[in-house]
Amino acid sequence: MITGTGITKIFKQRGSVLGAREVPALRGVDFAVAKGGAVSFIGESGSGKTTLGRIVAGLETHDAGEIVIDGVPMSTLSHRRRQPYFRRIQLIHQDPYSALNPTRTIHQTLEAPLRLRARQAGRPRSWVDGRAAELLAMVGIDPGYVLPRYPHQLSGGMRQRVVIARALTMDPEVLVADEAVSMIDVSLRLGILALLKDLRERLGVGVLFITHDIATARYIGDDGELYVLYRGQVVERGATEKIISDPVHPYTQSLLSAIPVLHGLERPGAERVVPREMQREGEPDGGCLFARRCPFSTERCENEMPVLGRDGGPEQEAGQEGGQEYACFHPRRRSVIPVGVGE
Amino acid sequence: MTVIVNPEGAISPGAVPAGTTRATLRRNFWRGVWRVLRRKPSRMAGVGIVVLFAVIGVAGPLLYPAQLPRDDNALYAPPSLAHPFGTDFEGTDVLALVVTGARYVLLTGLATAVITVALGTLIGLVAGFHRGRWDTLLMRLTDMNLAIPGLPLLLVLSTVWKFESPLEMGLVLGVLGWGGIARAVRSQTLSLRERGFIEAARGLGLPTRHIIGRELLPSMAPYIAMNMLIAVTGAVYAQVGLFFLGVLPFESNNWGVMLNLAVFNGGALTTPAALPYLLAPLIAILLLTLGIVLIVDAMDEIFNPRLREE
Amino acid sequence: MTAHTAARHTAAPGVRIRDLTVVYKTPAGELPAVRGVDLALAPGTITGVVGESGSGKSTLALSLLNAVQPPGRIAAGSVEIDGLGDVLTLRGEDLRRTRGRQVGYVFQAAQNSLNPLKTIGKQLLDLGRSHDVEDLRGLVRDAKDLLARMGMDGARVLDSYQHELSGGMRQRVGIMLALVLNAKVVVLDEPTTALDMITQATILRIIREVHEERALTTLVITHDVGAVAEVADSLAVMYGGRVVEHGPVTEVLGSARHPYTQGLIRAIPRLSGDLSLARALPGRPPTLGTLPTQGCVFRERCERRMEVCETDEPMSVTQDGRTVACHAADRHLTLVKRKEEFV
Amino acid sequence: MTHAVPGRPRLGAVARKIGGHLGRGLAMIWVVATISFVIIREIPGDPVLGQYESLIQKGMSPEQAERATAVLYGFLPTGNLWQQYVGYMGSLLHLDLGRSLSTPGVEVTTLIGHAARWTVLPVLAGTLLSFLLGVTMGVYAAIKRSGKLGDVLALSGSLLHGVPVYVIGLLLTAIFATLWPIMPSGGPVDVEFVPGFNAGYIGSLVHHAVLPVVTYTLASYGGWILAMKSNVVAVLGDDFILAAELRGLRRGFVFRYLARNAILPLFTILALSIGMLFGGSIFIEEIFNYPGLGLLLVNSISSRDYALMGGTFLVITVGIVVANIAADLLYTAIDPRVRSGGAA
Amino acid sequence: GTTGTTDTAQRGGGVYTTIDGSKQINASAPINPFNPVGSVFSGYNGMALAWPKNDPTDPNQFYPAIARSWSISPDRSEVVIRLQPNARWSDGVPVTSEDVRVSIGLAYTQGGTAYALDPKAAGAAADIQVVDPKTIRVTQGANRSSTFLANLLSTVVVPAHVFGKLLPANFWQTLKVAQHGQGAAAEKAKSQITGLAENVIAFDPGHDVSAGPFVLERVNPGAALLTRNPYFYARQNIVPDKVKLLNYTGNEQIWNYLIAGRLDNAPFTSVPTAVLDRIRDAKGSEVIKGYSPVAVSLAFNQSHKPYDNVHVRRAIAYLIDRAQVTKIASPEGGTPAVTTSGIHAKAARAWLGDAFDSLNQYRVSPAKADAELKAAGMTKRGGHWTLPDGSPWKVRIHVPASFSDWVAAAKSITSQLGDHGIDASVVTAADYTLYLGELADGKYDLGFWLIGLGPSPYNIFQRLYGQANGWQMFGGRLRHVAPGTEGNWMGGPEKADAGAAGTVDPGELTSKLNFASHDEQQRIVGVLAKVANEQLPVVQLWDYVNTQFVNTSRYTAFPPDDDESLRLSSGVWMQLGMIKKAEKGQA
Ligand SMILES: Nc1ncnc2c1ncn2[C@@H]1O[C@H](COP(=O)(O)OP(=O)(O)OP(=O)(O)O)[C@@H](O)[C@H]1O
Ligand SMILES: Nc1ncnc2c1ncn2[C@@H]1O[C@H](COP(=O)(O)OP(=O)(O)OP(=O)(O)O)[C@@H](O)[C@H]1O
Ligand SMILES: [Mg+2]
Ligand SMILES: [Mg+2]
Repeated sequence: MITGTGITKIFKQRGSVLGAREVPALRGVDFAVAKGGAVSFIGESGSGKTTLGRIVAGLETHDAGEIVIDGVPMSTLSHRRRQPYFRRIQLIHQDPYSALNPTRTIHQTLEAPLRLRARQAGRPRSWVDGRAAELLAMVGIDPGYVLPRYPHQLSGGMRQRVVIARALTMDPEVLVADEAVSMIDVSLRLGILALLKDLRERLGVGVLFITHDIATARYIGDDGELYVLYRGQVVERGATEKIISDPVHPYTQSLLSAIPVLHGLERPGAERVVPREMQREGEPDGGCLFARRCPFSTERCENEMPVLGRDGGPEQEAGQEGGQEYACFHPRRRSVIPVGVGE
Repeated sequence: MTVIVNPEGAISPGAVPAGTTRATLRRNFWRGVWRVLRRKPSRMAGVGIVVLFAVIGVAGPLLYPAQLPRDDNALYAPPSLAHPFGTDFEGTDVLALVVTGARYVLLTGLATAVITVALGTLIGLVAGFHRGRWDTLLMRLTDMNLAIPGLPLLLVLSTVWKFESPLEMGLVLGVLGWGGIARAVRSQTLSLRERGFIEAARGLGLPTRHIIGRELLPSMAPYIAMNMLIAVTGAVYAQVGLFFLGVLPFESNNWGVMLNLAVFNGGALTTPAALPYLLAPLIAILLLTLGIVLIVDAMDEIFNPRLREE
Repeated sequence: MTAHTAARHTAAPGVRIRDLTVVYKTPAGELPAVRGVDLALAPGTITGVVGESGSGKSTLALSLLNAVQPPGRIAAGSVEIDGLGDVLTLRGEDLRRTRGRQVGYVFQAAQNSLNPLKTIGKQLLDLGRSHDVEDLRGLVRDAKDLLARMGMDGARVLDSYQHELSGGMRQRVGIMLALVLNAKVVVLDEPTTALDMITQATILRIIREVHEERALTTLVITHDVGAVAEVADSLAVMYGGRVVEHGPVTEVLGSARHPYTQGLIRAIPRLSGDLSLARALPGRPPTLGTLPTQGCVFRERCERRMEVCETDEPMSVTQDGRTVACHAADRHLTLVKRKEEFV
Repeated sequence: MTHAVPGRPRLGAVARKIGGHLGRGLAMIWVVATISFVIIREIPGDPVLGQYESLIQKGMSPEQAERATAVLYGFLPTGNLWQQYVGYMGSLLHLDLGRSLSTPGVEVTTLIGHAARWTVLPVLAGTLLSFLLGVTMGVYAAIKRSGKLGDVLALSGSLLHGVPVYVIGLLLTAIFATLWPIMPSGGPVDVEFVPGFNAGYIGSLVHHAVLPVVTYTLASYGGWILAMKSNVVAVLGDDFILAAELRGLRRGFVFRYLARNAILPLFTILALSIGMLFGGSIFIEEIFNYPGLGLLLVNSISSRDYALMGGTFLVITVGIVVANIAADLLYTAIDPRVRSGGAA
Repeated sequence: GTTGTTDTAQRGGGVYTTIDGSKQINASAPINPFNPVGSVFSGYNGMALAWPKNDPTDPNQFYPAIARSWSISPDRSEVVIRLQPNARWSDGVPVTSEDVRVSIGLAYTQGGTAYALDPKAAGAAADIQVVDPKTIRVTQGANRSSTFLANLLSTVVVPAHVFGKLLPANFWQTLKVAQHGQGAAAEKAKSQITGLAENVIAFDPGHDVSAGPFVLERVNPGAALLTRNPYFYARQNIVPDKVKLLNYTGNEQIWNYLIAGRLDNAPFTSVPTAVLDRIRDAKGSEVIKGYSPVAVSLAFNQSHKPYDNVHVRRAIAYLIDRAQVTKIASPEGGTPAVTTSGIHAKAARAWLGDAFDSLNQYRVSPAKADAELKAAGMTKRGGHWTLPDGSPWKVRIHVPASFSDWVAAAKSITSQLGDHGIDASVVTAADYTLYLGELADGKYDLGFWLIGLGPSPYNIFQRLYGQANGWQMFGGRLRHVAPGTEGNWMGGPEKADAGAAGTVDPGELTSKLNFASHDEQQRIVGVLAKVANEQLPVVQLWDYVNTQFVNTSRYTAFPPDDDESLRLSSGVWMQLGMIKKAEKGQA
């Protein structure tokens, strides 16, 4: 079980001509990933998804907030003592090409962490080879074929599976999958998503799934939770299916509206929401972060910042219905997602 | 196609494939190297030249008596069958001098290369990997190293320090010359560091030793190997040049001394008589450079598994 | 007043690709990346081409400008554009003039298609001079109009360097440069890859709108079926260098005939629908080296594989405006075409 | 629905950047000055004795030699190392490098100033020449890289890059000054011509500079061609070149895009190598007896002219430091990516 | 060729091209003879009172220059110098006694043999009197040196109207106090005078005022150009219109010039045979050989074992084939030393007469060497000689790397020693200054050392039994310091057995040479030569030959072989009326 409370990250861009510019990448994000659970983060480019994933995986420090792993607050531990905890959280990179060392065979790639594991657990060396094959079989590839090969000899899907297998060598509790399928061929995407789901179910591994394509979040598990990030802030959160079917925040709605419609199979949603402007770098804070782009923003939005799950506007129907929370003064359900032709 | 001829499914799942043991990998590596070299005849020539020099460096002095024979009546003799490159000022065979003098030159070159590359790589790696304060400190040091003009400093140093053994000489040349490599290795490290596989290794909690030794270094191997070879030529060049200028004290015979004596004692630039004496070490230097240049050409392919196996 | 404004309202040209074969020279010999492709782009329509990585989409697109880069070579076929004739026979200056002026090309990863050392405006002027535009002021005006049309401040963009623009902005600049000389045929190679959902939706909308305003014949190439479905009128599906299915987009998506198209559609993560029906395609997409030299390229991953698929390449059959190349799809047709040039 | 573009660099930021460079440069110069001070004071050897014996060696009578060297005693540095250091640093602040020992009574700065003239001229000419030649050939080698010509060009580059500069210098002297003496074998200009802007003087200047400049050129040409080739190959692989072609840009424009992007990184190397060559010209100046900084350093070392040695070494180093700063600033000036602080 | 062709056609004299071997031409240096690299070139625009002749034994032989004639009293106490009546500076001002006096005054600020401020210094001038505008009288102090005249005549004369202002008004008084005063006042006066040195050296008159045959027109970093001085007293002797002096940086540079036929005369350089042959092939090229009172030796550090043992030194002398060494190292510039006497063979014969032949010649003799080594307690094991204590004997011969002839000689010697089972190697020092420093510090066992610096016998033996061997002049008194201290690197014993002469102190004898009469000098030289021959502080390798090159295609009438003027510059030759225009002068 991993929980994060108030995770804040501010990048200081040094050397910039504008002097030390502060880029708030995360603004007090709370989340929890349970054993075997599935939590997805969606958001536009630059919304802070990757940063969050890296913080959770212990690859990046944060400026405020607390991460608690198995009940142990990480801020109380020294850097050294933290290591074993973070080892239980493994990051799966977006790019399976760069995630594997091109100069090492798959066998070598898997062997190193397994050795470490064997040493920790006092297992014999022979265990390593067996385990490598076992893990590869678990992620659905033929160890005999894959082990002696170099990454360039494998397809993208196979590579991503190897990456997952490598993450599994540490018997992780949580896998952080950052855009794990966006660089994989369409025909193979579902395979990886199914694998992650399968791992959740079989091994009880929690998955923190990061994507800008909400549709994929469904496939990690319909029992999952979805967080919508916008400029470092969670603007909406709830059960995945619930948010997809009943998004409340206009930003979530624009994200969902942006999903292309498969004409011929689907019709566009009746109330597609299109943001008024494009995202801009270095926008000033103050008020609702989305106000400038929001088609429904009012003066209040410009000046006051809505807080997740607390501020319901006049149109609020159910502030926290089914655990769904949002940060908006004017929440309203809109049917934005495409509807299947047959339905 | 691939070395490991292994059509899909030929090996039953679960079995540990034979092709993964270290020995096999090593064998495959060398086979790959061989393949890369064979792709162009020039590379084979390069290897041939470098091997030849290596043999000369190791076994050269054994080919001749400790006291090289002199022919008192054949000072600066022209090339002949007995003396392919003629003789020197006291009638010693020039070829014998080149052969016996190679060890000093090559040893210095090698020592320099090892020290430059080791220092440069280490500093670059540490700076790039740890970033932060270490990086700043080490990079200032590197800037300094780069800003201090090597040859002039060597001239100044040569009056204080007696470079009595080739290793000492190599040490000095190496200590003066690591800056460029350090800077390049650092920037490579910085960019590799952002690559997923390094981050993954860190996430897996693999020891830094492993990350640097097994993940970072092999990725930089072609670069490092290339620099190493280039450092050898650079060191030979600098060292022979210093001997040629006459600013380096010398005790034993080597190519630079030959150049110096040929030009300043024999008048090789003035009359053709001592020309073979001058040309022999020059040709040796050129040949060594050529060999190394030809091999450098293959480095990328040798260390990149994809190019190697193609 | 100038040629390019006068030409604005001429009719969109049609494009006919016939029996196009493009080969790449590899250590294993010359291998076809595009093989025997027949494709007609109806005047004034948007044709989408989808296919996975390596299916030959970019190669096909480059062929339209006779710009296949070495070690590639157009081995056979013709590309007829109304009013231009066969582009593949053009050489030298004629070819250069065609590019940009008659056929606009928006580059794959348009983010990198701009010279980093020159402002956009200067690059625009270079373009104008290269095509002997006399009224450069008019050109700049047109460019500003186009940029404004796409929601940007033209003057500032023209004064910017590439690195000062975001990905979505660069993409739009790329589109502007393709259109500013009033080209009537526009090829867009992966116009939305690496953009997030909302930006992608915006770009797609712009493509559609500009297409209609300027009466273009447009070819959109992408690996994302959704993106194509959103904008295209007709859809061609590529696999292993062949167009395996082609027809109006709603029909191809609504009732796919080729097993690959069917599998592909099933493999797309959707926002709604039954999760259990979704399935990845088994196997992996072919690369040049693993393409079978005879028989159907898709057979290894095909669930409707037959014996004839091993030996004979299915011929494209056109019926009711739809083209399919599959033995299983047109079992009643006995026309079998054997191709052995590349065996 | 307008879209803003991020702002341009501000003047203050550029000034800060320059300031930072200067600060670091000064720190570096201080360190180098200290190092050179320490090394140089530790050099063994007595300048008076050396001068005396070498005059005798040249055939002067002992009495004469004694008379000629007696004056040198007055120029020997006095005081302990620390006092000398403080004095040295103090006078450095006034840009005073002290007085020469081997040319008694003459300011070191004067000597260095005279020598620098002779170094700058051929170094600049040689570097620019080799730069132009190497860059042009590099483009050619890159474009023809799969052909024989490309191979030959690249190999010639590698070889020339690998061949020591003194080998080139020696061979050139042997051929053009000895075997076929059409070039003067040393010195910077024939003394018979009245210095100034007249044909004879300039002609003689050029005539004497030909061999050194050609040597410089040949020696650094290899580096340029190799660097340019690899840059061009890299840029050729960049999408924007293909994009420019696909937009139907004239070959000239495409070529300019290519060249400018490929040359850009070389400009900094150019600045650096001009800095470097001040020190690296020792061999050339020695071989052609060209009275530049390198030769000055060599001579000062053998005559144990402490002040001159330290001064020359320092000036050479400062040249490099300045070149470093210039290279950085140059890069900032010509690369818009760096200029505005964005990611390159 | 030179570009003097047009000049030749117009004015007839042409450009005479040569090299000043004694200094680097330095464009930044002032036109000032007191500056060691100043642009004043002896014999061209620099004039001494007289020019020394190349005599093997007598240092007091001179050709007249600014001084037309001179006389010295029998007790050497007084010298009267009469100046050239027609001598004028290049600006037309006559050369007078005052010029000489100012020159001498300036010389005092610099220190130096004849003009030492120390009243006890040997051979110091005590008083200078201007007798009339063309006559001057100089008296010598108490310690009357045999080389006083020579030192005096070598005085460089500068124009008082240019350099005079360097001397403060009360200079001559101060000088008197310094020379004859007592205590603090004298010390203060001394320091006032030496305090002028820097100013004098740094003084740059801006343009040249010369009393010589030429005036400096221009200096470049690599060359100096001089034109004829119309006021030179013997201008009728001077043929060339201009003289071009080229820089001297390395021998090979001179070789190249010579082969190209560009030099009319080049000073002494060592030349490999092959190069000499090519130089001879150049049109008009000729080689003049003459006496050069210098020899080179292999010197032992006798405070290092086993070189403290005379048998070891003798063994090495017996093993070195000096002819072979000379042939390899300096075939044209040297003649193999006949024996080791400390004196150049030509001077030795003049000093010693038949006694020279009775010296041990140390002809190559492995047998004798073996015997000497055995006598020294050495043993030969496995073909290699080992030290008496059984440890290996490694002979390391040090030479400066920049002297290629010495390097070659040392290599040749090690080869010869190696042939006889002595493990020998050459170690070079980076440069000559370093070499000398380390040599003086006693860091070397064996090193190369110049000896026989004639013609003054004191200078000859001072190289063997002077400071380097522990004998120092201190406050006018001789003392001996222990080996390994204060620059005593030769480390020889204080007393030596001189056979018939009994036990002598060679240092003391050497210092006596300074003041002794000629006969006394002859006796002492005999003793010292014998001691040097038997004790072998050094092994004399070869005597240098002054090899000069001239080219007769433009100018002729150069001095012949062995001429007394051979070590002087071409400018002096011209003054002496030698050099004439060649008949078919062409460049
Ligand atoms: N190392 C860094 N230094 C400075 N700023 C950074 C750094 N990494 C990220 N940022 C900034 O932090 C913000 C969040 O970035 P992050 O990469 O987490 O976004 P993301 O949601 O993953 O976007 P994408 O969808 O493009 O991957 C962005 O504005 C980014 O520019
Ligand atoms: N320069 C080349 N040399 C060799 N093969 C090439 C080259 N360029 C492309 N290919 C091959 O040709 C085939 C088609 O490539 P193409 O770039 O057209 O595919 P694509 O459909 O555009 O793929 P992507 O979606 O990755 O852009 C691929 O198998 C590719 O490996
Ligand atoms: Mg991200
Ligand atoms: Mg593509």
